[in-house]
Amino acid sequence: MAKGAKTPKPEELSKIDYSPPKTRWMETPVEFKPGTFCYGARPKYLEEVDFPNPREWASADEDWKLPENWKEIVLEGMKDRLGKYRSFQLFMDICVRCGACADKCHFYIGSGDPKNMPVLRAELMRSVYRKYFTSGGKLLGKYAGARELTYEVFKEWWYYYYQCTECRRCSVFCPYGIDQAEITIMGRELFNLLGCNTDWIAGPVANCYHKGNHLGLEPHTIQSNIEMMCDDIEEITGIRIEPSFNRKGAEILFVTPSGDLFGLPGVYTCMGYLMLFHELGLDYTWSTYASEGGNFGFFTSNEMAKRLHYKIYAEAKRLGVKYIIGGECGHMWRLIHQYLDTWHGPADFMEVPRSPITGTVFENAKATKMVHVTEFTADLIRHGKLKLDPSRNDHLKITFHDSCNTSRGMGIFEEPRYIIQNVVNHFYEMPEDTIREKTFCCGSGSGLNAGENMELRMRGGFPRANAVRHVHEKYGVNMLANICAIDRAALPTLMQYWVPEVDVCGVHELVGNALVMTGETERTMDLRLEPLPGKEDTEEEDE
Amino acid sequence: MFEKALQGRPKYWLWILFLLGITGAGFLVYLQQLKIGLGITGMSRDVSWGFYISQFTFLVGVAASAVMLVIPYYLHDYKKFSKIVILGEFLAVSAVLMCILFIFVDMGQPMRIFNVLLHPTPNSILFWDSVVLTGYLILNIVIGWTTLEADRKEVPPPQWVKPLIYLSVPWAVSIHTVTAFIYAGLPGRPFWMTAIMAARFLASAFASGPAFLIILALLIRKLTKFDPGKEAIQAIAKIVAYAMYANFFFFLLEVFTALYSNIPGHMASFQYLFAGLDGHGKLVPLMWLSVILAIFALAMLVFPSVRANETTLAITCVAVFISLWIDKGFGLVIGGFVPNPFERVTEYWPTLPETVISVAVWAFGFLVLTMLYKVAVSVREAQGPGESLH
Amino acid sequence: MYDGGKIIIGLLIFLAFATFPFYSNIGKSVAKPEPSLDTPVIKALEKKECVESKDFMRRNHMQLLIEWRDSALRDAKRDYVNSKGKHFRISLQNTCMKCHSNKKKFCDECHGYAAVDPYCWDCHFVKEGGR
Amino acid sequence: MGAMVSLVAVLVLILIAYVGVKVLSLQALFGVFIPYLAVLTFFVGFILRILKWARVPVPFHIPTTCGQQKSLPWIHYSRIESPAGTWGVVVRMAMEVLLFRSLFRNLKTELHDGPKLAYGWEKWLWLGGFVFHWSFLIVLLRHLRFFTQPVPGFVKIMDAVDGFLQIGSPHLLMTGVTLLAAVTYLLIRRFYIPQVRYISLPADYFPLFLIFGIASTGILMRYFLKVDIIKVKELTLGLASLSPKVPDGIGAIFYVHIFLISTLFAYFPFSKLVHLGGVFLSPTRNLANNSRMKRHVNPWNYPVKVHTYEEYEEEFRDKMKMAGIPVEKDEPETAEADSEESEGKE
Amino acid sequence: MSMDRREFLKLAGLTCIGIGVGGAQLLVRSRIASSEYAPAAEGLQANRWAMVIDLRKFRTEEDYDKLIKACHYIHNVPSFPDKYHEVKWLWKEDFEHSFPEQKNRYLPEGIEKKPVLLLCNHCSNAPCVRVCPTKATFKLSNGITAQDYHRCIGCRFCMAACPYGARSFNWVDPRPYIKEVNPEFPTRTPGVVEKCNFCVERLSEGLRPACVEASEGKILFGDLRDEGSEVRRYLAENFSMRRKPELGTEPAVFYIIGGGEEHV
Repeated sequence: MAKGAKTPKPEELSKIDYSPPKTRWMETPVEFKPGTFCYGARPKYLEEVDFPNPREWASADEDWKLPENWKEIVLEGMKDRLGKYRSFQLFMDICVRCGACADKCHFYIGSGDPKNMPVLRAELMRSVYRKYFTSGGKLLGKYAGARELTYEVFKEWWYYYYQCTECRRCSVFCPYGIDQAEITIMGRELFNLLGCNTDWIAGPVANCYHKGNHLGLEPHTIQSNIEMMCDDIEEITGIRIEPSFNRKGAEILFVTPSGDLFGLPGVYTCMGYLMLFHELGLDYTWSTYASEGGNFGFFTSNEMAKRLHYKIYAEAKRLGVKYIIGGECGHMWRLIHQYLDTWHGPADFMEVPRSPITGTVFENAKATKMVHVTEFTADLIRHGKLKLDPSRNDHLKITFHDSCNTSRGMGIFEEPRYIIQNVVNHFYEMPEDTIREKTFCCGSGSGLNAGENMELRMRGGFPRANAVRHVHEKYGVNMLANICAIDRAALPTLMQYWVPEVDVCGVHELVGNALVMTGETERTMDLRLEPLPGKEDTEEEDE
Repeated sequence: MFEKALQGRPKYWLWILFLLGITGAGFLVYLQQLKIGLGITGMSRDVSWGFYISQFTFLVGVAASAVMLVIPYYLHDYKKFSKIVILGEFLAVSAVLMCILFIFVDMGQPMRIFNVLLHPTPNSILFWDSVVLTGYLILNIVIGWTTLEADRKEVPPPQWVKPLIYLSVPWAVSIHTVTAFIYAGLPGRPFWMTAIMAARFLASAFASGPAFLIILALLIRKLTKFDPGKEAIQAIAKIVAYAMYANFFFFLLEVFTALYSNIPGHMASFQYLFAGLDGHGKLVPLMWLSVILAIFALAMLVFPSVRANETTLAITCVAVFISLWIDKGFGLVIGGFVPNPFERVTEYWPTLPETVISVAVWAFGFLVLTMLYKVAVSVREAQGPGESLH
Repeated sequence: MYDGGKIIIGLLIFLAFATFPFYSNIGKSVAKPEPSLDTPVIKALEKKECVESKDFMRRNHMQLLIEWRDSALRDAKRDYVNSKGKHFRISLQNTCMKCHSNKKKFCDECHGYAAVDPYCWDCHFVKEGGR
Repeated sequence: MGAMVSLVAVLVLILIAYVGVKVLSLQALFGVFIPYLAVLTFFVGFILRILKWARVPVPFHIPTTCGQQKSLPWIHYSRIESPAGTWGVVVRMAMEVLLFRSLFRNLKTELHDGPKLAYGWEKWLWLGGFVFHWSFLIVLLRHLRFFTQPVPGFVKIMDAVDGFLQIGSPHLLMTGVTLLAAVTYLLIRRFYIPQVRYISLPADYFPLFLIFGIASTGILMRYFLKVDIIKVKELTLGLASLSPKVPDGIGAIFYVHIFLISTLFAYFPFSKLVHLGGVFLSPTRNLANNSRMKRHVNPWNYPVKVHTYEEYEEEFRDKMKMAGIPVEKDEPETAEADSEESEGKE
Repeated sequence: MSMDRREFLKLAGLTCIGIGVGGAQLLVRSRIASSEYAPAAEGLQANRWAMVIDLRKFRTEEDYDKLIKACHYIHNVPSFPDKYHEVKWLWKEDFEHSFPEQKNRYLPEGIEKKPVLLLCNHCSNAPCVRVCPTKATFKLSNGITAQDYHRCIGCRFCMAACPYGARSFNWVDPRPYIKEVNPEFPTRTPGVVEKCNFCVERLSEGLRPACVEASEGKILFGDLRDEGSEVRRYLAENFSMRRKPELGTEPAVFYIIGGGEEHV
């Protein structure tokens, strides 16, 4: 599928020039560099979700086939949003351009393009804001840092607001907490008013809306995918797991990103969930309707995101579950944590989550009624409810990548680490300025993990990969654990490019490996059906 | 990197709060001194410098001792010191800070402190002392911080620190030499007017500072996951041994010159310190304690096996440190003022407020030391092999 | 979510602080300082003139005093020849304060008004306050 | 260009005041009218600006979490960086406003050979900002001695501590020097750091030059050019008590000083300087990280078109039944396609 | 842009230099009025002031105390009950301790315990001037070792350096300890060092030092460089001593000891 430009070799790509161009940024026109942007959305996807202006277009085209009154629509849209989001209005007004955010952005670090400094990326829009919404800008023009909204400017927005993964790292360092993600979100909302989206985002949105998940898996496919995982689990452990689907009366609904249902290495994580829940005897069900935790709608507009996330609560209500457990996912959790209840709550048809195994009441989820699976598992381990054999992960040297959304939009740091420390023997942290709240994005978040923008992705992921390489060289780390489906989809490519020796896994894959299940046969393979260390010979003998 | 000093377990914060408490108490007493004057101390017209200045003198030595790690590591490429040279540099930083504070609290008109710079007076040794001390402080902060930072980033330190490091070697010698010159150049104070004053200062500095460093290194190993290294500690112990012998030798030279020459003015201070003069002998027990501790330490240091055992080494280092602290932090300064130019004896003993302020300055020094060491140790811990979480 | 209440309270607190100079003064009329020249020595002068012009002294007396101090003490030059060629003996206590023997009514009047607290009097005596 | 424009603007302002007073003798204009106008503009503008922000809702609860969330009781959570309650937020905001917490986190990203990225120590911006703002505040409060009579004790104490060092006469006030030094640093970094130079607008240079002008005219006036401070206070106190009078013979430097300050006041509400108020309202900082514990309401929440389960089952019922997945409507006949779009709740 | 920048930097640099120079001037001393400073016309002038104390003429306690009283009154020298806080400009000390290096035995009767009048020696090579880090103690062109209380930082280096114990420090506020105030002369603030100033303020008024005046001829005062001066003539005629001459400080206070005359 990746028919974009040829991606330069790591050695070339890592020669990054940070000196700004000679021309001032307002006079530096945007250049659509192949390999750094995504294809425009196909009309069928837009039609499916009633988005405006569906048409055939390409982002490299001169003419984007915008409606006549595109400028009015954009400005009207801006005005509307300035009145709806204090963050947007405030962040347009109070930036002092101190530059603290500049070298915090992974795209700036990886590309050296000054318009990827969060401050300047925001100025792209602020300059227009000043021109049309402030008296100073109207009066003084460019002396007040204001400029007209032109076709060029609009394209520039599009180009750079799809070079931001909404990771919020800049916001951590900003003295006023200005969050470029908020501005990028607004920018993308404006594009969608004109039908300008990327194909890679619009497709999953349409799928998710219609079929329940980004990948467009239909109910029977979901079921058969999980059955196949159960087959593998049986091969590994000798235990047959029979999960239920759309079962009414279950205590718990389990929602995870569809990436875990299909594709590697997501399915291994999914196998981990299956084994864990089976071992616990958890009264839970999967849903084929609410079969997506993630939400690409968030990368188009707030409204679309809300439309997609509707299914989770609706399904929980229909099935009559007491509460919901959510799988390992990044933006899914940003939305559940910070948006879901506001969109679709109150969820008073459910009960405050309480672990049936340990009795722990998850007070922190008492309103939203959704528990993160690592919270759930960490609690189990803490209470000694799991029999674990970390030596089964001894062939792995693990480091943990904090996903941007769960880090800076939720604050989940200790739970996954606690689990990892209990299920593996070799765990090494990456340098401290690249983890936790200062973690670096995989470079492909917010719908950027397409194939045609590979160079951009490798650039954006450079800081993360560089930190992984550091621990790889220092400690021999060979596995990068994370709790995000986008990470599991995007990081293998990134690792392949920068640190080929390192593989990627979800935390619950490690749990699945270490979990000693009742009645299991002696394990000779890990969840990837690869022989466990020291078991290579026995495996051959068995055959 | 500095954030490291602001993160720690409750015990760390308890210690920090403890030091802050003492510093705060001392500050309050200092405000009293500022209001009333230095009259709240035990100093007098005759003994016009007391505990403050003697602490300053002693601590200059501790500060200068960093060079004993810098020379082997940077000039002789002695790799064993690679991890702890920072401990020496940061010790120097906090020691110099204490020096500056001790001078500050000793000033009658601290609000005019900038007069030293506004009216620079090159013929005054005190002017040069302020120059070398400030310079040494800056050198050590810059060198220590930059090299540690480079270590943390695991990149080679920037080129420009190298010349600074080389500069810091003679500079360290200079701070103690200049401090010795404060005393050694005064007419009419025979006890101080000796050509080997600077040499003696350096010898005692290279014993007391490294001895203190050994104690700190052993403490760090006990309290943190950073091990400064057995071999490094042993190497420092050797330095302590040689320096202590040199120091004692120099001391004996002084005693010989004074007593054998039989010049009354030269003998008087020794008499006062070790035997009492005209019925005054407040310092005699202390001085003998210092001598006994010194002899004990010398006896211990001479045996490699005693040095090799870290328990006995620690005890010896404590003995060295206390002995030299009494010698320089008490005897040297007070002894120079007694008897006075009229050959009369006015005795000195620090008062309670004076002691509280002095302890507070020490506490502040330890506060800075703790925080700097916390930073250094955190960086070392993060580098070290092993699992990085509890 | 607006948090309007909190914002208004915050704004009021800000205004309470920021407008302090206004409401603390409004309706008050503070008499401007009138340093008194009513001393026997000045009265006896036929021409009531200080070492330099009144305007100059109002602006610059503090610096002139420093110059006087350094000249007298450090250069042993204790004679001041003013811009009109008139000679004065340099002495705060014995020249300035001879005329302005009423420190309270002269010096303090303005110093108090401008909230400055020079440390001259820590050492130098004032006749009226002398003990 | 931005720098030049701003510098010229400030120089012109200085010239206007100088000419206005020296040549045109417009003391009353520069000493009374313009300051009143400026202060009025400041207050009205600032209040309106805050109210403008206040009128816009915070629809979603979006704090940037810089520390561990509050979850399981045995996990130590970060009460300040990821506060779950009001007090945590108050402390977080206090640290942000008073200590510039976020800026203290600043790093310098460096690309070394390898390639190897390293993250260096960079506290200069924090230090510069910290010294600048605190010095400015203290300088501002010290000026209360011109606007109050009797002068409150805290102002006198501030003055005494600030002038602790006995340098010159009148005593050098340290914050004046630190303010000037800090503003100079902030200016210089805008020139020397290529990235910062690239993003800097006239609106960034102008306030810096203006404040530089204010601080240096203040220092000039206090130590070098000298004005009759008693007359100055007569004027300022007159302003404060709303009974303005303009004493004769105050030096032009004073009018330049007060004109620059008036400009700053008047410029304030229309510039980036409103970050003074904005920092308190930033939704990524002033909200508690309790979004799953407490319900937050979006005032403009509106119903959206959704794809209901019924529609979903309608489409996939056969496939579901074949796979043995339970369905709601188990009738064999395919229901008349009820294609009517159903509206979601709300 | 870069041109502008260079230009600007130049300007900024000049401004900074301007402020720096201005500041330095302020600190050093700047003349503000078109005025001149000159030595007082009526003042006594000399190239090297010196003093000869003829101890032979001091017979009673009163002979000493009168002088001390005059000096201490005129200069508002406090008298502290606490020996530790003593401030002395002019005081007496017995011969034995005044000239401790003169360990001569078998001196004429009474000499050993005979009080000697002590004060600052106003040395030519004054160690106190050498060590002072702020030039608060300095030499005037007339040889007087002067002390600027406004500049003294109270480090007391001079006290350690003075081999004559001539310097006193204000350990506490002296004012409460001044029995009788001379309103013509200032007091000192706590935290500064002080000593005899050879009555430099009186010299400028054409008066001789207070002790000289009060001594009624027992102390001579004059220009050491002037061969015809009274002091030079007196020194040429009498055997004199100076304190600790071996230190090379060149004191300007000479003592005529004499011997055998009746003592107190």
